[in-house]
Amino acid sequence: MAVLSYIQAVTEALKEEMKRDDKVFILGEDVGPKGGVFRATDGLYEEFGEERVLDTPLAESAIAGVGIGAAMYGMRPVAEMQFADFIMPAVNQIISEAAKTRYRSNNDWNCPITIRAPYGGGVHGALYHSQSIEAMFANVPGLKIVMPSTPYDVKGLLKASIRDEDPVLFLEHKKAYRLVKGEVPDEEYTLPIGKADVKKEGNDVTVISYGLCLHLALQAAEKLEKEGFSVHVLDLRTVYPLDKEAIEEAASKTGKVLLITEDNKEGSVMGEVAAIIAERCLFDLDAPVQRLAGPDVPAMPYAPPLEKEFMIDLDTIESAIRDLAEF
Amino acid sequence: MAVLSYIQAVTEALKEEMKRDDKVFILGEDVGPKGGVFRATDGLYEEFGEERVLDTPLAESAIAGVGIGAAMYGMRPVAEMQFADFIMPAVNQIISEAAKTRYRSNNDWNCPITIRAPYGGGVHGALYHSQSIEAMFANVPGLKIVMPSTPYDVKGLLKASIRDEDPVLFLEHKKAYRLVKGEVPDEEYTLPIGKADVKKEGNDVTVISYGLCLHLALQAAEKLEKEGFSVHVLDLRTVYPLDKEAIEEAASKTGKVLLITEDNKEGSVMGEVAAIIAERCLFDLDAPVQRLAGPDVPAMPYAPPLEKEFMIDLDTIESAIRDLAEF
Amino acid sequence: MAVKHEQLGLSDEDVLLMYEKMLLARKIDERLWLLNRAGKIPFVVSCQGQEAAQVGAAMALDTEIDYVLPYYRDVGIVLSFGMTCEELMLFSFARAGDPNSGGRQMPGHFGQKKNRIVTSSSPVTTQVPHAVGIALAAKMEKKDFVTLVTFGEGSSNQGDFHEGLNFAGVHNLPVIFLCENNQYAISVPLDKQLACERVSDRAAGYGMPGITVDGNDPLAVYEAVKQAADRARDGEGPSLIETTFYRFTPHSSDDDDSTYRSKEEVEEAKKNDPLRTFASYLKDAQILTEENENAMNKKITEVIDEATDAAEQAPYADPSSIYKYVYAEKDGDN
Amino acid sequence: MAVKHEQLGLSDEDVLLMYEKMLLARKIDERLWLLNRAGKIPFVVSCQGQEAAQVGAAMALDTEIDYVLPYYRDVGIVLSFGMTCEELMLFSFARAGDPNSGGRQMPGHFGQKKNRIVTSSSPVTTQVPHAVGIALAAKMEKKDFVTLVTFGEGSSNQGDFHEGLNFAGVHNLPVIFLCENNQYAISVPLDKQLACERVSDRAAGYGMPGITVDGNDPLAVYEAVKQAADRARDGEGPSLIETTFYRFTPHSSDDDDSTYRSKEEVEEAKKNDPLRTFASYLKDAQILTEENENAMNKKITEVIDEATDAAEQAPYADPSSIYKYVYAEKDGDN
Ligand SMILES: Cc1ncc(C[n+]2csc(CCOP(=O)(O)OP(=O)(O)O)c2C)c(N)n1
Ligand SMILES: Cc1ncc(C[n+]2csc(CCOP(=O)(O)OP(=O)(O)O)c2C)c(N)n1
Ligand SMILES: [Mg+2]
Ligand SMILES: [Mg+2]
Repeated sequence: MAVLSYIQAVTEALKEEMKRDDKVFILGEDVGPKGGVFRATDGLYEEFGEERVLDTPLAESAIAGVGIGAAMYGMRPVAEMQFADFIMPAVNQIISEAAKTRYRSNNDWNCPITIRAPYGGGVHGALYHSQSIEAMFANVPGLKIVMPSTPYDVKGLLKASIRDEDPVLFLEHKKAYRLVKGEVPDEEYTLPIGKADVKKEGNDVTVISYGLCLHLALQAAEKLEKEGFSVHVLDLRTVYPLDKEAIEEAASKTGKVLLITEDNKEGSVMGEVAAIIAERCLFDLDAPVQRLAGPDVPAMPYAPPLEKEFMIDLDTIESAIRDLAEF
Repeated sequence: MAVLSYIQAVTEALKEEMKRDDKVFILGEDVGPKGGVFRATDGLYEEFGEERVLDTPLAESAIAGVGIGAAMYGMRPVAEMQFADFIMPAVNQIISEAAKTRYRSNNDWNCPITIRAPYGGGVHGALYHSQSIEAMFANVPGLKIVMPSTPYDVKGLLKASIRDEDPVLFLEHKKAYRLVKGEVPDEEYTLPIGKADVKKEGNDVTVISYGLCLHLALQAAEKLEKEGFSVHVLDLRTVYPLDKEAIEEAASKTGKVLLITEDNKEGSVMGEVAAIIAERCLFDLDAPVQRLAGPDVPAMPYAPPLEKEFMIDLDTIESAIRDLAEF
Repeated sequence: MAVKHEQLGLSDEDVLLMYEKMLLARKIDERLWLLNRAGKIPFVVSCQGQEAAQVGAAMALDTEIDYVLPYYRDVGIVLSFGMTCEELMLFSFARAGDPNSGGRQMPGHFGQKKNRIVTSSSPVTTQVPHAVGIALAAKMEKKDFVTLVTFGEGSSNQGDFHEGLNFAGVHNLPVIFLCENNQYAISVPLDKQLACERVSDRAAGYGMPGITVDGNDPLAVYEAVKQAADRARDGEGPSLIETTFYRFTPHSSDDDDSTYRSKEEVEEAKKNDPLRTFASYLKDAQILTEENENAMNKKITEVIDEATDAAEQAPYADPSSIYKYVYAEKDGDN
Repeated sequence: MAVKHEQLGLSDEDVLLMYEKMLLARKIDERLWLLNRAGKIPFVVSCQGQEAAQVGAAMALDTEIDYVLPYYRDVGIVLSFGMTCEELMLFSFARAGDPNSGGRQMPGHFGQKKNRIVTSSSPVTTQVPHAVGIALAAKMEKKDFVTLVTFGEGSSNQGDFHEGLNFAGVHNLPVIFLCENNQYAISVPLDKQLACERVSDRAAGYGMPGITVDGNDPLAVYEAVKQAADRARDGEGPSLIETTFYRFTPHSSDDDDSTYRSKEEVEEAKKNDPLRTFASYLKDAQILTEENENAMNKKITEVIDEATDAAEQAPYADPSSIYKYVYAEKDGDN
């Protein structure tokens, strides 16, 4: 097993899928000679050539829309949105087109596109290079939204997304790119989209999270373990459609649930997770369902002390878990 | 008091605000001589002239974006999206621009635009003329989303939206336009944005809804009243940001909560409502928080029997309330 | 006079077929209005006035290999690409057998994979980038099919038009952008939609040729599209073709056009009805005779009658089917 | 030779001021890179190479009444519209006193109401429709100010460019669209961005005049913008002006341009550095002398030094302030 960074897992998955299937190609802004502004497509232009690693004009609706057309034809485009914040001009193509292709044609056509985008904050990206955007797509049947937390999950899920017969929005936490490292098997594998994953077993409190926050949750859990609190950590991995059974099971297991997301609190995907719990396992609960999230302000400011105020930190998570455990 | 239809209340509100304030103007597709495809702007072109009732080119991002520019300058644009489904090309302008104008400029600039759009189904509108789109905007701090159910609320809230110093998305249920009628005071009034409204007092079960479904809830409540069930009905009216206190109060009052929306279930605004309840008044609950919503399919099909299958009907609501009451 | 089609390499049979398709499109459309007024179908959106451009364009393509992304008025195009009259009726009646959507979509939202008619939605102009993507696939896969995409002149103001054409220009893709300019976008006339004189004036901004042709003349449209298709197949890239004519009906069965245009204006425009003018051309050339015209009319009426009956009697999809095909069905259904 | 500015009605003092602003913009930018490399500010996005176009354009406007919607490189424009060097430094240091955003936005996202510099965001080209909206307000309110909006050539491929220009064309609005074409959009060169030769080729599609001028010559830009502003004020509608030059720095302090262009290419382009060429022009005309040049340099260095010190010592906003100004504050704060 090799140790890869989160972004290396992205690059590896792309490379392997492009080798495996001629129909897989990449399109986006600066993905070619530059290898992407985060270098996620580093080396791919050199290996696969200009036609399969396409620098597009600066126009996200076209990146999505041209990709969608190619996917309808039978190609396997992987479109990159340079920052998740810049997916907004492509919303019509993603929601009205990609997500509804199969349904509206009564299964005659389908649209196997993967749209990758780096999201999330803590990188001095300010209001427009830090946002979490999953909630705006997490009410769109026909679409799947994958948000992995570890290099292992990144690689297995990105490969699965590319092979999926339907459109997948694949969101990568940009701060995790170089911060998060992990073991990745040398042999070929994929992971199932739509399945949450228990990242740590525990009995006192259940934490449900995804993306970068998941790591904070795990760190807090490790620390609290030493104080004698046993924390169960569920990684959603796919935030739409949610793995309802896994959520029910994890919540019921301890009866005390903390939901953590970096997104603004109101209207985040954690609202739906809480609703699922309130609907399915209310009587198993021993405490109100708690949520930790970003504040309801447009996004995180640039100045470091302001950005810090926005982000959830380890201490906050720790004390929220402790409070729940002692509830 | 005059009895107005839902759409007449829209037209009246527009007319009064245009009379009151020269800075108010309308822009959109077919809003001029035709008076709008639903005739919401009927007569306004004749009364206020071409400059204040502007037929725009067919381009929603420009309708929003030009309106936003005018609003930043100090005008009071009311932009019409012909169908809520067609707001998608304008998402970037609404979320990245209108909603963040004040915050990003540290209160130097603001953007008092109102964006009206007819949403909702049951009118043979099929996949792209029937959708509920509120959830995709219900995670956007800086924006307000108003969804009135009665002509009284329509008029008072639309006037308040136009006067609001910040951007408001004002969503009108297109089936309610001519179906729903109600009394509207002759004298001038506005209603507060951000406040839910108890449409019926009751003690056994709390129903929380908005828009057209609210009327189904009220009808079901009337019927069940005769069977001896007392139903409390809360109309959210503003679905973002939610009136958390009113939700908490309504849920706590009966301990049995049914949430109803026409939107697809997963990721609808009712997820957030359930989360607020699970967070704030879990121990007041006597039953799981129930949700009735559209199925998680892209949107309602065209063929009448298929459309009917999608829509929530009175019977379903009635039995859901009865089940809760008897829980 | 009637040598024009010969100069284009079209036989007398070709142009008769061209006329027959135009007429079939028109007659189907007229029937749909009758059915709508009789309360049998809830909605019609028309091709009337645009048949020459649609059929002329489609006949300039290779309907065996080329891809087409029609917009909602393109009855003439989908008929030419192999959709049958009965299938169109099933669509209008929203029956399970509708090949476009199984009754899920409103009429006009065409799509039929076996005929390379690409599935479409209601938000206008989204199909333009799709066509570019299919053309990109053709280039990558070294296939020599051409992709044709159509849209109204109002729709050419959407961002997706700009982004799509520019992408095709930069990557020199085999795609034809065909604007069907019928002078109105619902109620909004041309001069409130565009500040340029012609939609084709925009082509220069994307480094591709742009021309405007008389959309009432199917031969003029045929010629323009044929040239563009040849260019595309020869690796010379995309073209923008604007066809001009007049929308004879209200925007749709939900529209009342008397609020924004006069009856006189409509009547005046009908003098250039392509069915009338092309029929004269064919009659002058003695290709269309009283005899074959009668036979043609009779055949078309029969076809439409049968199709209408069949569609009316056909079942709706089962309500429980609405839960299907959100995603690929696990058990191999796709 | 040096009569050009006189023909344009500009005095010697005017052009000296023009040069001084260009130089100030350049020197501020150079200082920002030093501060970035020293780890004192996290991010720089540069105006280097574009100062002539920016200052030339701004000086052609009435900075007392006109509105401007600059993009992130427009240091030359905002300086001309009244933003001070110290304010720019406060912005780069993300301090509370930053008038653009109070330290909330990344540098380059300009906005200052009192100077009619309209607040801006990161997604490119969204400002284009805003400018059109402000011009629409001017028309409705019968004010005779002009609105200028700028954007890069890559950004001219966004749908908002198309929709915005068309809207302005149809409604004949007093707005100037100024493209700053620096040959690259991050790593992607012009020929991968646009299929047309000039961005200004697009103007015809919106029924407005379009020209391309040498953006290294502030007088050429001044002339073009002045004409467009006069037209706009006379009710003759919008214009598209493309200015061409070369981006001297990497895209931003986060970019390494060696992956996509050669040092030689950059060096070659620097031969046309507008600061150098305009200085020669002024020297030839004996407007810029050793004496006033030294004084100017000294003054600029002092201004920048002081601004840097002041900004560095200024406080950040209070963390608790992040909860403010999501909406209008109830208690009259807005
Ligand atoms: C994005 C979007 N906005 C609005 C509509 C509503 N709409 C349907 S057709 C139409 C007018 C289209 O005009 P044009 O492109 O000229 O085509 P025509 O109908 O005249 O053939 C409008 C506004 C839509 N379908 N999609
Ligand atoms: C909608 C959007 N997509 C992507 C980006 C990321 N981005 C920032 S600047 C830039 C290149 C802009 O190029 P150009 O318009 O030529 O302006 P320049 O930077 O060269 O002055 C890109 C792709 C963005 N800011 N907004
Ligand atoms: Mg039209
Ligand atoms: Mg550039």
